[in-house]
Amino acid sequence: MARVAVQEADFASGEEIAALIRGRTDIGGIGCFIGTVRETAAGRRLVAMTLEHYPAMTARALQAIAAEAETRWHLLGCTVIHRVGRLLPGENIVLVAAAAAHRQAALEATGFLIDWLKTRAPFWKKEHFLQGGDAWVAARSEDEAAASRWQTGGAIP
Amino acid sequence: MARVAVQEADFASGEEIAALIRGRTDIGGIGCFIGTVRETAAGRRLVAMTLEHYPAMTARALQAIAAEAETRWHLLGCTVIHRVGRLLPGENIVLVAAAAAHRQAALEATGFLIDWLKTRAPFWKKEHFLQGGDAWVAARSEDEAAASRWQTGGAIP
Amino acid sequence: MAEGRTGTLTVLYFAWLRERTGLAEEQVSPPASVTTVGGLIDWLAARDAGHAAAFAHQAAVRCAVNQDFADAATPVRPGDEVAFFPPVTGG
Amino acid sequence: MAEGRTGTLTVLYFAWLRERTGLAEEQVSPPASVTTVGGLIDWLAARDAGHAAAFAHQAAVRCAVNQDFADAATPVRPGDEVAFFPPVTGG
Repeated sequence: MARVAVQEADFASGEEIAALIRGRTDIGGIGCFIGTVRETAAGRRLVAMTLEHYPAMTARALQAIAAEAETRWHLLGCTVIHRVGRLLPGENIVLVAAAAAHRQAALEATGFLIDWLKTRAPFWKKEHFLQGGDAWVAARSEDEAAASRWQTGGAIP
Repeated sequence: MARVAVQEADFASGEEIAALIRGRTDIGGIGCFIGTVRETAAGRRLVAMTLEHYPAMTARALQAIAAEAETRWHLLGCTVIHRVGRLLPGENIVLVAAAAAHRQAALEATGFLIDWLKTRAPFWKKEHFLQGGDAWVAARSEDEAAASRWQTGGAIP
Repeated sequence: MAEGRTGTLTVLYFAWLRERTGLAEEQVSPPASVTTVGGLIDWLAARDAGHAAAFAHQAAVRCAVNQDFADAATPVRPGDEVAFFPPVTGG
Repeated sequence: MAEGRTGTLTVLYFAWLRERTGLAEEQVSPPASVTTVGGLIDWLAARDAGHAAAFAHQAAVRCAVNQDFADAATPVRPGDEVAFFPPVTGG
């Protein structure tokens, strides 16, 4: 069963990775991705970003995404943590991690988790600009394309 | 300039990831892979594994692999740490991490780093079996195939 | 009326749909002729300028019914929780 | 002789090549006719049973000259460090 969390507080990447391995000797590799707030968006400087979500749906969506990864890649552990609220440049936004017997499964599952999360979990980012004003981030067609790679089931190229 | 280390001591994954982000606001994502010792190899239980290397060549080889990743994916940070000596099941063997402005670059570079390390860095594993005896691990053709994906330069599918 | 009470839906708005409607959540009782998400959108958009603005570009609006992604053809029934929001941008 | 001294190569063995030769490192002075890795292997393999065993399956032997991967055609010169080892298995 995956560990899934939505929280305002920061997370400790090392602790999350260590928790996947602790007490186990069947894991050969752990893939991990951590997303962080960039200070510049399309040439404009940010002072902060606000992450809004749909609480009743978010945990379910993340569990579904993690369960799909666990099944497809026979994962031995899976963690998805997403922060919400106001975040400053350089801060952590999201962590996904996948433990498997072999590295290819761990790394593919990691890519899948973040691609699907970006297109299937109900989070919305608002950017607050240094020059004043703010704007909701528009969805990127590249993210849809990245997620669509995983549509056909099974492993990928 | 990448951080490259070959050491007997364990590493702290969280500290390594945090060091890539610390004080920076231009990073959008960090990909990471950690390899660990599995207790079972081809159906035989291990009590330990010994990692031998070629010291005069190892650091150079890892620097070359990291430099290649930094150039291909315009990385904003890169870490490669490989342990040597006697390691027990469940222990860390290797950590590779890549920081980039966007997640695709970070994740692709992470896959590249571990694939190339597995085929181009002078390390050799010996497995020590619970039932007695030991054996050098044979190179896997899958590893060569995985590494050959990156031969043509540029990004991949 | 019993029918009026059972006809109540919870509607949630997120991100710029929340800002345009001025509402995070509302309870609505559309007429019995509203049976799908698409019908609900048309009915909501006719309520006031804020709702009209929120649904002006339906191609940019996504929906969930009872926390599952849905589309214009998805049925809506009394008691459902229907959420409207832009394409997601987390991660 | 000056020529004898400058003709010295350092040869390193790793993993099962180290075990079969019984040596981690040796200084060797092959004849001037040995000018490539391939020539060096043939000369080393003829030295004793351990070396012969180490080089019995040359397809399974990899090489580096002065810490760069090399092959049978790579030149070797006096003063070089030549390492022999199996295909790498780290990571």
